[in-house]
Amino acid sequence: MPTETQLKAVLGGWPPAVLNPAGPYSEPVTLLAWALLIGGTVVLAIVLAALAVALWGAPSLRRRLGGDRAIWIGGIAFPVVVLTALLVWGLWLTGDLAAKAPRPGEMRVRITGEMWWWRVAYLDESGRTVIRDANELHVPVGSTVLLELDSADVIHSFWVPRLAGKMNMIPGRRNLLRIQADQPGTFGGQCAEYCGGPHALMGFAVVAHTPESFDRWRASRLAARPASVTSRGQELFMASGCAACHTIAGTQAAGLAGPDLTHVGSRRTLGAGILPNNRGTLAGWIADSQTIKPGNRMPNYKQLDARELNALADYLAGLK
Amino acid sequence: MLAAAIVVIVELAVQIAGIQSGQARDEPAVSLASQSMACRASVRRSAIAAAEGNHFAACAECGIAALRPASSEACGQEERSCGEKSTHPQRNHRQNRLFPKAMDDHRTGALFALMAMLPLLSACEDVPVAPHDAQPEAIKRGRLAAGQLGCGACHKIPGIWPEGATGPDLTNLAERGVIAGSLPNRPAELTAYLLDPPATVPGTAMPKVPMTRQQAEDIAAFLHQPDAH
Amino acid sequence: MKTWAILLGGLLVWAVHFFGLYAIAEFAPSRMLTVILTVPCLAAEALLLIYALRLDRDEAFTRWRRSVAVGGTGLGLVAVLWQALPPWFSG
Amino acid sequence: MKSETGFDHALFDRFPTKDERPEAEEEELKRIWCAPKGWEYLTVVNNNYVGIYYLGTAFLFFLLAGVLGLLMRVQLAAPLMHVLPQATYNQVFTMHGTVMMFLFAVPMVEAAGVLLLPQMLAARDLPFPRLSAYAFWAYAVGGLAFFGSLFIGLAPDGGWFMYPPLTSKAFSPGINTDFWLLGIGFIEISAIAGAIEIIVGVLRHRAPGMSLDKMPIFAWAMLVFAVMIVIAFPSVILATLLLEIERAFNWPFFDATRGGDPLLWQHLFWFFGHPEVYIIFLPAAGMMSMIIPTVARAELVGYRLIVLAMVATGFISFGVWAHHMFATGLPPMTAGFFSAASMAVSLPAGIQVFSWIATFAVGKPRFNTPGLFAMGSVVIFVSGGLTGVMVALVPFDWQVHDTYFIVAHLHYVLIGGMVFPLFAAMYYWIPMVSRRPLSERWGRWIFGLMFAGMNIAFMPMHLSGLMGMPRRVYTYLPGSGWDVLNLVSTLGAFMLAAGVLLFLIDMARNFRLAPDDGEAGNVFGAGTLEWLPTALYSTRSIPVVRSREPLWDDPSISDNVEQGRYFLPRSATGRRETIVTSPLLAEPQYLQIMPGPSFWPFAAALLTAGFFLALTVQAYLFAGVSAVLGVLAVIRWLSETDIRVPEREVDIGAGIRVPTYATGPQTHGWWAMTILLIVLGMIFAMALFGLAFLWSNQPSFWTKPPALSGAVPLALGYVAIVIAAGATRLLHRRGAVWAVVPVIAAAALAPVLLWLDIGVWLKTLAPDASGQGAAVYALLTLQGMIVGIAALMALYLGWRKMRGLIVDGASNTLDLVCMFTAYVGAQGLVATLFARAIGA
Repeated sequence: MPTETQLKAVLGGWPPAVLNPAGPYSEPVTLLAWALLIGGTVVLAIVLAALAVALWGAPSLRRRLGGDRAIWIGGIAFPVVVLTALLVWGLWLTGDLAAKAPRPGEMRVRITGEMWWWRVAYLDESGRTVIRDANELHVPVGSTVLLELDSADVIHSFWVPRLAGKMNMIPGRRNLLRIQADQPGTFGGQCAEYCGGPHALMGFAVVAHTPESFDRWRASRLAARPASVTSRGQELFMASGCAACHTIAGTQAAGLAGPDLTHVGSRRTLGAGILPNNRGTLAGWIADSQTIKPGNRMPNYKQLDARELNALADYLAGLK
Repeated sequence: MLAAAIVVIVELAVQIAGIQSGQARDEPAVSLASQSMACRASVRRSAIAAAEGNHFAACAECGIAALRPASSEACGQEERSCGEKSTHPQRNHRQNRLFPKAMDDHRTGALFALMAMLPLLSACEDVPVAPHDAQPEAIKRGRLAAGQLGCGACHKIPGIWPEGATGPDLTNLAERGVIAGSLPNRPAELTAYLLDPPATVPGTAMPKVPMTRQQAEDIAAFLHQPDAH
Repeated sequence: MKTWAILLGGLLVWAVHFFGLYAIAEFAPSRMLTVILTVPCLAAEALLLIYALRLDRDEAFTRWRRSVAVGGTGLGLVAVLWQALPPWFSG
Repeated sequence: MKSETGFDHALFDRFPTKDERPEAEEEELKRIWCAPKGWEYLTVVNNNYVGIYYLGTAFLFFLLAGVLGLLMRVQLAAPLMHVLPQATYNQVFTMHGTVMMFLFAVPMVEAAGVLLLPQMLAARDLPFPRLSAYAFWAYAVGGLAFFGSLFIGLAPDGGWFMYPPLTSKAFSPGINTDFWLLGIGFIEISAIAGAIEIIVGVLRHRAPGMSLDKMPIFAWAMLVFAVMIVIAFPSVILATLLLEIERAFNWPFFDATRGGDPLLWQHLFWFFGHPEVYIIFLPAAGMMSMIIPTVARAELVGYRLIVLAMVATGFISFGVWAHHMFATGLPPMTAGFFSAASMAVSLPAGIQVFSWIATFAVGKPRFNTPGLFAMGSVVIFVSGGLTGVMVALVPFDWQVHDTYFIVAHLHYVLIGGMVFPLFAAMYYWIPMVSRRPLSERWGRWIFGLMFAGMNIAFMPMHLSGLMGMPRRVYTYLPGSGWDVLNLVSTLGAFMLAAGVLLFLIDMARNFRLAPDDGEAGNVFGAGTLEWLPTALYSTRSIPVVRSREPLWDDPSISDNVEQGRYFLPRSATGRRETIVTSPLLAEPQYLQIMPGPSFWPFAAALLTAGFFLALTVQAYLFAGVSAVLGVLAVIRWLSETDIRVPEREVDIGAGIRVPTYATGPQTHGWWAMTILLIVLGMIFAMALFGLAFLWSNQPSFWTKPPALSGAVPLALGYVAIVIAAGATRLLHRRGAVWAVVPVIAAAALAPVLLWLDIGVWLKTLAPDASGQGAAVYALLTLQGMIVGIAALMALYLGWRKMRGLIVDGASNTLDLVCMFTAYVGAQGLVATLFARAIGA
């Protein structure tokens, strides 16, 4: 069950995510950010002091400030020195952080931006999909994960600030982003590139497990689902057309337009990071997702009567 | 009898609200893919519905449907709007306006009618609302729990996102005589109902949302807070 | 024309260098090409700077012309140097 | 001093003259430059009116876009507000950005240029008054129609940057996006027209003796501004054209599934979009550099460095566009170049800031309202500049890109760099056009509210950005920790708005337009020429400029100007006229006869607006009719230009005689045509870049183009066009009666060659087949457009020849038609060869 802290982790909070790194691909940037913020404040203070002197200072001070020399020092020499240092730092860090080809044995995940959710596919060494999921990413603590980012429709941007900077997801391209979490926990993210409609409601979460716990999670996802006992909810799922868009492994449902629901019951959130996930919210989402997330691509299913809705929510919540 | 009448009224209100919000919504943003899916869904359902004489369900492709069969007049209205929609399947008229009306007229009207009737009904039923002597902390905890559990997915509860329209509006719940159509509006009943709605009121649309007794009591306190909203 | 060339020379060299680099990066990324482009541009900036420093300053207009030219080539020199840095940090 | 044109500088010593000028001269000037009455307000072309119209309209858009900003702030004041529904919010933020950038900022500074430049340079008017009027009306009508789309829910909703594929037909099927393309179309036209006007005006209409080093710094700023428009706007002109073609005809420029590339749009858009920021900032910085010396009562310190800074900004700002694209997966090396250039561009800004501080330091600063706004601007702009340096660093940008940190940064830069200087400028220059200055007492309150409000509104956004709040979100969830920050921002925004509201009231109380006479005058004691006493004809006589602050250095200059003791104390030809001077040292060259008020620019603007609007709502018949009538209106207005007067030479004062008609490279018309051809050349170059870019990024979609050898006949044909155009001019100057024939024949040959070229391509590739096809046909489309214009010009030339208006060895009309036709040949040649060479 999501807790207060978990929801916050998904959606931001204090301390500022950018200044609260949780891995080696965000930590150096945080250091840079602090240097910039403090340095910037100091420079601003110097300029304000110079302005104050120019306006109210003693005549001798003002004379010193009032000439080409002050401009050469303050406007040219000083910035050139500072900016050269910053530029070198920035370039070095850029080269360091930019993800290149996958490393041997590295975990690879393809994340596809969709209007307005995230398709997640865990890949094996050869690039084949082994686990399908949506809107959250499970990673083991302490190892790097290479994300292959692409888009199915418009431009989105993948951003989990505590783990790494953002990277756009552009149709026709595959951008790489490397992340690593150094502590277990849930790290929130959100689409950062305006992608129309409910762009504001396109959240994401990275769940970092200890290696053992991650292995358990992975095994549970890979394990064959026991031959499913046909339930009223499953019947409804098939009969109502849900299967046209959604896949549930082990059933006839194999739609590809919407998120894979094979393990929907175990996901942290619903509607791409915007609602806690339980039977109640599932029912609400099915019946009237358009009020919750206006413009999303799932139509409302108000034709289901109370018992049907309950059964369907029960069934989905049970897909752990 | 009266309980049944209230159920009908509540559901009618919900339906009208749903219809209105469904129409005002930005339907074209729903993609081709999901439209075709919706069509597929409705083909089957409408076949079933036709067999059962359920006119509302036959209109399902509008994405607006009913929970129960209702008067044929209402259905006719539905069908008209269905027809209009289906002739412009890809219509892209954004209906948003710079200054949208705060609420659609029908919806307001229905809610108003509902509000107006409830005190009356409760007087008939003679079920006094128990004063909820809840602690402010419990109310605070309840607000938090309601948010965490996502009650807003179905209900309009001021301050709890996203003010869904599937379930009844819970604004000023304390002033109502009955809840869930048949239960007296008292803390204990409300708590019990929250913990397991289908077991308490068979046939309710509200699923059993996993929560602790403490959470249920807190939420009940939150929903009953006097000058809540 | 000559006056404009004097006034803008340093910055024109910067522009040639920048768009040259961009073309190299876009169409044929190579550290070698970057060097081949950068060295003559730096030399041109340096020569222009020396030329500008030796310009007349006998009257208001020529004094002004000289100082704009000196500043422009100086700035161009710094900017060209900066632009030559990235290939050494990102392979 | 060494002369530039052979003019003897010793002649300047004749001024001021000692003679008394007759009263009647001034009466005649008044008659010639008379004020409009009634309907004539629609036909005015004088910069005193057009400038004010322009300013007023641009300010109206500032208010409208500001209201949109407030609406957004209300929606975001708390999480999950229901003030604006999602789709409306998306339209509102798109319009806020678009209107502020395109309909307020650029026109506003252009308007300031139109109003102030002639006065500062002591010219009677700008070189092409009718073009100014046309540009204004097209902008005003088009802009208002564009804004109106908001009220019918058809406003664009793809963000002011309009990235495809979100804005392509597949994801934005409505006409909302087309409205954006329409609105931008207008501002493109008016910006280019204004830029031509300003470049020629600044370089050729300066008062005699105002050499480049004595030019007011604002004129320098406007010069760089206008040149930047000429280089930058073609990119967005092409981008909008391509997107509209993709939407209308399904040519996949930006569709990655068919060999287009969404990033092509981003390159084209930001190649315009970032220089745009400096396009907005430079004129405002120029205003600051005019206001601060007056406020400080001291000469501007570091004039030379500021000129350098502005020119350098103009250059380097073209090397920073991709810093908006750091998160698109640019190779680290490319990102590095842009990071370096982004650092470099902050140097000139630093130079200017320290120059201003130094000027305050040497002078005795006054804390009047313009002074306060200038000081506030320094503080805000420096803050924004510092965060700008931060985001120039790629790794930091990866974190804060597209968050509220950037929203804070850009508002600090634009409000500090443009809005505050603009308010300073309004307080400063309003006495120049109004009978009463604005209230100083109110001004302090307004400044206080705006300064505090601005900081309260935007400072917290730095933090909310660092806390993870992305841009362009219509709402956010509670518990994200952004609530308080957003509430504070909203309060600040209303404070800022309250300041603007007070300003409006103050304007209503005190602003009394007096373009004719009786302005409040030089209330701040400034030293530049715009503070000379003026009437509708500008100054009575045009002074000889001997220093940068003539009013400070020569206290008697105002009197002497008013008494007509300088150049052109009367109308030499009985028409509107001004002196054209040489570009470097401002030596008098010839007298330009100017066209007067006319209904036709107004009509042409209305018809242009009608054309674009009709296209947007797909009323093609109406669009066609508007287009034809619009072209006729333009030709009608042109037919009254290229004026010759009986006097070949006239006395412009103190016995100095100049010609009244000139031809060739020294004329203002030649300069304007050259600039126009640069604009067309830039559009074309951007299209070439597009083709090469798609080839390099989507090689798998490439089809082998037709053989280069097959293009030899076409190439020869295009060379022939260039030669024929050149020959026409030579023949004409030698006095050949039928000299117009070769150029008309060349204009007729151009469509034939294009037709043949299209025929070859149609056998290879369809325009909607791939990105390559789209880009190749885009080149051919561009060629088709200028071929059409060349044909119209040839017809016009023939018509003038028949009317006997092309006589003897000199005709500007003929020169310009030849230039344009030669360009058509050259562009055709390059298009033919380049399209076949890429990927061959």
